[in-house]
Amino acid sequence: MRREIPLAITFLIGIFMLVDFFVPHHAVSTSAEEMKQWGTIVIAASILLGVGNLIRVHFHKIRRRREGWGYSIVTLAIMAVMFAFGGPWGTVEEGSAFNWMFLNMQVPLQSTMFSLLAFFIASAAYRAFRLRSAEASLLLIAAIIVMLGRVPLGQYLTRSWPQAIQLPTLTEAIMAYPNMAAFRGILMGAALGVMAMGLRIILGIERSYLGGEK
Amino acid sequence: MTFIWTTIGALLTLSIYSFLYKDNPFYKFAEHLVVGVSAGYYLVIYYFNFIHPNVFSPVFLLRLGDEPISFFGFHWWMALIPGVLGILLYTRFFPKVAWVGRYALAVYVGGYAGLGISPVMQARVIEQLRANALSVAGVEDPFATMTNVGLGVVIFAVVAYLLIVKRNLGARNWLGKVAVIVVSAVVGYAGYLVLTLISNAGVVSLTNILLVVGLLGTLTYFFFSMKHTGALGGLARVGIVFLMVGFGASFGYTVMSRISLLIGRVSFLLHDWLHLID
Amino acid sequence: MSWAEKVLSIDRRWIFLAIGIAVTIPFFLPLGLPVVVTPPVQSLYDAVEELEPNSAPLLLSIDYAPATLPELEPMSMAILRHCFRNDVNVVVMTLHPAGYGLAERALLAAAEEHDQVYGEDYAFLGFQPGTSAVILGMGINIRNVFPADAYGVPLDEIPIMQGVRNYDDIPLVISLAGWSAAEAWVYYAYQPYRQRVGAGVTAVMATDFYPYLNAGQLEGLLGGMRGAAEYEELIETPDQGARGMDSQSVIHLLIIVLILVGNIAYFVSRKKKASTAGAAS
Amino acid sequence: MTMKLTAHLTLAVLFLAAPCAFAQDAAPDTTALPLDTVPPGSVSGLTAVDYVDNSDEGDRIEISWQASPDDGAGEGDVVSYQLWRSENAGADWDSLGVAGAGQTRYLDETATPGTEYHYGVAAYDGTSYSERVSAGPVVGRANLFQMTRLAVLVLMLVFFGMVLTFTKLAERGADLFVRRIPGLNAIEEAVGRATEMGRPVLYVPGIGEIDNIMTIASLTILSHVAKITARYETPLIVPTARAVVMSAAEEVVKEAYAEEGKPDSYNPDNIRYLSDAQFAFAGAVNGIMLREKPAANLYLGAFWAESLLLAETGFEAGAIQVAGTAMVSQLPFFVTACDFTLMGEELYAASAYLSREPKLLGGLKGSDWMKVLSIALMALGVILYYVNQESGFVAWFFTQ
Repeated sequence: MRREIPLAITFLIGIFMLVDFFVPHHAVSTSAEEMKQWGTIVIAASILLGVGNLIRVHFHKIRRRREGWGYSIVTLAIMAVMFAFGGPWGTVEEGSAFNWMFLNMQVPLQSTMFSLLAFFIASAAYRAFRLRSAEASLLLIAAIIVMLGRVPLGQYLTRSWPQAIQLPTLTEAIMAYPNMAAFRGILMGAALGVMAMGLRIILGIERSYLGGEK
Repeated sequence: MTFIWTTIGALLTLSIYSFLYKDNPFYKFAEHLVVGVSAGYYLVIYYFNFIHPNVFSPVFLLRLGDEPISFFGFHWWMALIPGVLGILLYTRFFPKVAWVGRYALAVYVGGYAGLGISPVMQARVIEQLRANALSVAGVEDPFATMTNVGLGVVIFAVVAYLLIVKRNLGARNWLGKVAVIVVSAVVGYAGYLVLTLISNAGVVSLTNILLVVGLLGTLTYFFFSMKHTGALGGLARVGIVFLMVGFGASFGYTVMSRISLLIGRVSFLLHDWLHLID
Repeated sequence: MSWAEKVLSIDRRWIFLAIGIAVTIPFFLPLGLPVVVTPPVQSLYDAVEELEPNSAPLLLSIDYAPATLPELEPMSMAILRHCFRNDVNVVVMTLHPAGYGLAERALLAAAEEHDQVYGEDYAFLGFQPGTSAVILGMGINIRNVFPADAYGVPLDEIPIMQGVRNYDDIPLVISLAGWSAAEAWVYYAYQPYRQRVGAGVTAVMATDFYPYLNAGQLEGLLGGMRGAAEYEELIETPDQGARGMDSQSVIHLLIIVLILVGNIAYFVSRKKKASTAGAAS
Repeated sequence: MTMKLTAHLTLAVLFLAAPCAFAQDAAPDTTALPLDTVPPGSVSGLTAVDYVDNSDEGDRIEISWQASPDDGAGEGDVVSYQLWRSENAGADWDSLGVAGAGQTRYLDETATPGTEYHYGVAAYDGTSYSERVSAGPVVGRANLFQMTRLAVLVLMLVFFGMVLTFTKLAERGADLFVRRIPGLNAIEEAVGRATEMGRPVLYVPGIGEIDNIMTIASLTILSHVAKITARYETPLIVPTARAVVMSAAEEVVKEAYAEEGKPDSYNPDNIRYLSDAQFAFAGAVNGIMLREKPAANLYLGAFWAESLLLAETGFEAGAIQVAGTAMVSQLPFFVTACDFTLMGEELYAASAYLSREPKLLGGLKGSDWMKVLSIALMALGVILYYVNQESGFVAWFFTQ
């Protein structure tokens, strides 16, 4: 029972959403619309689960004085402060403390973390792009052409060549043909994988995500 | 006030960059800070933007006798369903009723699995097939005239290499190899021109043929039901060639985006914080 | 250890340092290389250029989060400037929970530059969660999803929103996103409603969008900072996008030089190994 | 879509033009301009059909026609089309609306479901109307099927049929060949090496939500990996970016440890929710890699830009890395920075392959033959295009 009922629910809702795509009748589409909202709300409600786990892990670390427990205090304290500011004094309004903390702590930290990629992409390129084999050389040549063709410098270097072999043209051609063909292949293959998996979920064949076999 | 906040932002930025040298207390501090800040942020945002307006307001305000607040245009009590489903997620802390939490997951995963299937079929399979076929039919091809000659020669040279030279000629026969490649490129290209002239649909674009061969090769690479030997193996190899060119190209294409981010941060440090540039 | 082996086993922190220096220099010594406009950008520009002034609004969905700000904010600024310069009405919304402040900031900045009036020339709907549901819902009636604007004013009281019911009354939607939101617009606005959709995405995502562009599911596409720079070129207002392109040129060149040096070192060291091996046997 | 807009504009133009017309009427014989007394040519091919939209309430009828010969050609003086509607088989015409010159379609959004209507259209040149052409009857209904999506339905059913057939075959014990997926053994090797070195295994299930099919495929693989780590008592760290994924991962790992008879080795502190924020998550995982020094990093699931941040840091920390994702844009980075990468569909195939459950293989075989069918369809479309551009299949395949 404990397993059958959830699987039956999965089946019914899955089929209903699947059918919604083909049935334009407003009764179906409005109910499907409604159910989509449920999903977002369930996800929003789950956030406490995550935060609870975060608190537990860091709390254990502090209590057992494990290495780096001081930093755990930072995490828990700043979370509490952020939450306290966010609750009573408004969230995203311009000028609220919550907004200030968001704009001046979360934004710079996240975007700086993201920008580390500029360095990593250079080191990865340096390390990986070697003419070791035929395939590796294709990777390298395509990368170099596109890298040059993307920037004004590439345009500048080949400005007097015939249009057909100027770097920006070549770049566009590589992106539009070999790249597109390859990615379309991956896209189609992956789409079939998604559909097969979706069918398995709806039919209850795939159920590892529910956990607990019993 | 602004300067203080900007300075905090700048110091945190520098703390993250210190990671490039090595892991250090500044980075650890920044890392733990950002985890805490974002946890608090999402807690607040999820509550005030999702739960409060969509569950609490419709359910409780109505009971207090206020004007009914619609739940996306539906009866207020509909809001109870996701509310209850959300609460069910927490039954996992009570082992005896933990299984009830699966209902919430079942609704969510089942719904989205069903929702995803048909649009994926339409947008990722049918539309892509159609677009590929359209290109082959030469309906639209901005590059056809520009790159056709060059690409045509290259394609036929590669085909000649793969089919004739690689299999039949010894390692040292350089002159023979070059001759075969040149001759087959010329003959192949001439044949292509004849084909174009007799076809009733106008110019068959070679670049578009690349799309077909590439798609065919890539799909073959992802064909799991047979061993990749013989002709199938050859096609799969063509697929790998396309995949590698594609990966190289998108790697190169991405560099720009990543540098953009760094430019954004450097601009923040030099302009917003230090006012060194305008 | 030969020089080639040294080069091959170089501490990657030297590469990091080189990148850091290379990105900073153009801020002080601009190169000013010209930007060439590519067809996907041109077609998006044309689609915006064709919009009727003071008529049905452009719906701009500013769906980016802070992380992709440097690439996508120049796009919002360029598109908003373009619209406001042509007196095209603009309605802005966001599908990303962190996008609210960023969308508002870009909109207000551009509106102030062009002396536009809230409600008469532009409106801000704010944020609604549930990406696909929001997009689909707006196809039936925008008011179901956004009963009021971001400031709580009912849509019917906003002059430019009067008579705007669903996608039938919106000539063009542009989504600027660093995640799958732009794709969602294709799936849930173009596919079911045939709503014309344009997109601005990060350079890395642009690759994924070529198939949609090619299949006619997208009107036009801005890819990364370069896309923004091209758009700036088209509206003749060079700004953040254009400035960034110089740094881009320098770093791209640097990475290519690094790859070449790495390969030369690789071949030299392999040759040496081969010849010493030969001597030993 | 631009229809209504054009209709509004036309109305505006007519409104503005009215005073001029009036002025002309007031002074009929002083101008040399002859009044246009020739009515424009009438429209042809008028059709009125029940319009099917995504939330169909049966209140929309789509009217379309071929332009008047004087619209943009001939005399070129058509300014608009007037539309009428009748509930009474062509009598009692009520004015319905106006479509601008050049328009050949109008959407009546005010129909009462279930009522029979006739529609009439006439071209207007500013002074006179053409003959009214009518069509009907037509009834607006809330439809139960979207005909334009028939192809999607058919192909989907064909696909499902193949999947289910192969699943049935597998259940009956038919020997379904599936070739080895390169890189799959790498997962087991990586875990094995971590065990030898006495260091933990890091398993990142991506940052997708649980509704993402990649995440679900990843959880299936996680269950397999957890069984191996349980067997060897190697710590398994699973950082997640979504609370629901965390709780699902907890279930999966706990379950795997129980199945291997090692429920006590399961450490709940190792299944961690870090942050919903993408780069806060990436930063924290980087911290785990440097401080807890896992010897094997497995990245399987939906990844966005954090892919290279993780893979480069992991490389620098000296771990064996295996990645798998169907995110096309991130594959190049995993391919360059990891030891093995499961590309696209291989991720889904891997989850079926690893479980060795015959039922799951059905999906894989079904996908394979769907690929063959897709290619055949495309080839057919292209060949028919070159043979006969007018054929029905070509028209269907290349339009919409």
